[in-house]
Amino acid sequence: MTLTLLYFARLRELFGTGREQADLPAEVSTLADLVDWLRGRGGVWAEQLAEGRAWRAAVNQDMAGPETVLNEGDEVAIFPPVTGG
Amino acid sequence: MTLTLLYFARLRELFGTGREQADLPAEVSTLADLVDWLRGRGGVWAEQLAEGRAWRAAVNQDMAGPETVLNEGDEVAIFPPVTGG
Amino acid sequence: MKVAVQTEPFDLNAEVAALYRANPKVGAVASFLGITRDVNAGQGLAAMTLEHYPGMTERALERICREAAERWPLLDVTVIHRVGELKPTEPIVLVAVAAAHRGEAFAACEFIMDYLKTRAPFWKKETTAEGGKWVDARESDETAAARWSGSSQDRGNSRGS
Amino acid sequence: MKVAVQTEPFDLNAEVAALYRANPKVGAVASFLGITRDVNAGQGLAAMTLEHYPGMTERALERICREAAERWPLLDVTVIHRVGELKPTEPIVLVAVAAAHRGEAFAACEFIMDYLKTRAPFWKKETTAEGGKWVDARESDETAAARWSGSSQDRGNSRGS
Repeated sequence: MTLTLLYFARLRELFGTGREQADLPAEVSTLADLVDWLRGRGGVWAEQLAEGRAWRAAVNQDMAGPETVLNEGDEVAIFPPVTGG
Repeated sequence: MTLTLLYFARLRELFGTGREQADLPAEVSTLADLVDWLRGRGGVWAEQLAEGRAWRAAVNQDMAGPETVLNEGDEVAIFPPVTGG
Repeated sequence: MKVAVQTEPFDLNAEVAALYRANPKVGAVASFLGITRDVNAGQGLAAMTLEHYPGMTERALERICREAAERWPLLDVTVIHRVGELKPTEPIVLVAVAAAHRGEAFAACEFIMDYLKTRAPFWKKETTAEGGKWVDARESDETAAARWSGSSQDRGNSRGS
Repeated sequence: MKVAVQTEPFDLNAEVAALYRANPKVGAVASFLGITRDVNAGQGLAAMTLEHYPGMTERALERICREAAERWPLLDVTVIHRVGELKPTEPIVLVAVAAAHRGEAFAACEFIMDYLKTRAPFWKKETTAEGGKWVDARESDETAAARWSGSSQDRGNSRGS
């Protein structure tokens, strides 16, 4: 499964990228799986996406929870809690 | 006791005046007494200030109740419930 | 704090900017604009005439603003109320409240409007094809003002900007 | 309904007038302006930079406005949020709501702001003398948004203009 991954704000800066295409192994089917897979990259990925850290995610531009199922071509965004207004 | 009496809006129109100087008999000491005395004029006065009709009053530009004591030279305004905004 | 009763239109941009331009602590401006409605949807209301009680009106508005400033941590308040003849879709009243955070700005703005509606001596007269008619007071306005009595004093204090 | 995300300033007069000029049923416009605060009171904040998620931000704002219009009888809504670099005392966001009466206009305006603060993808970065710092989310904003869940759907429906 290939996904477009987007990162914003603090995470964009720390990850050193705002956008990537990721080819995921077959065992990744939910948002929780994806985050787990990203943590496997170690370093800032493991640190920023660790249990207990506050982050939010959207799938195809709708807010999504850990159980959200991912599909080929989805746009998945991971970002800090929002602070607009 | 001499008072300045002011009337506004519907009451001003019905009473045919917006302002008068009134010389009151000695038995008038509160706002309730004054209104009673005005009712004694009969006609629109008795009708508009009758028990159960909605009117408001201010003494020296502060909202006042029936028990408010009046003093020489006071400015007493009688008017319908307010409808600004 | 600015309180004005006037026949002329006011400039929303200028009035609101005056509340935040000079004070970098302002993070929130809540404002309310009351507009002359054409209740008959174009069929009749030609104009609205607003009468007031000069002197008492300004005092009442100032008192309402002071009460709001005692309840919430406000940075500035402006109230402008027009009198005289107003056409449909013309603004009648502006209440604008500046604060650090939005909760108190919203609460104070609504509080001031609710009190203004019941305690500031203004009276509206509608002019329609059939002639003039004084607008009746609404019981819902008394209800709205009454809800600020009692335990709601802390409303709006716990929220962010 | 108008939703915009833009770098340019907006004209409060023009935006608010667009809500009531064309519709004689509008009796109330409640609006909120969020301003860039200089939290250090002149000692440090040089600018605020706002980042957003193009596409999703507009969708989120439109959804928030639709939810408000389902809860209250609104006549029109405008939300404009700026992005990019903003100086202290510059407006960041405008939410303006037009309705027949003030209760629903106030309630919907505050509802939209509370939801915008927690569900619209914007992020603020402060630039001070010491460098850039991403602003942390406030728990009070989550609390403010949460109070609209549950039994408060009728809030603002019982009051006058």
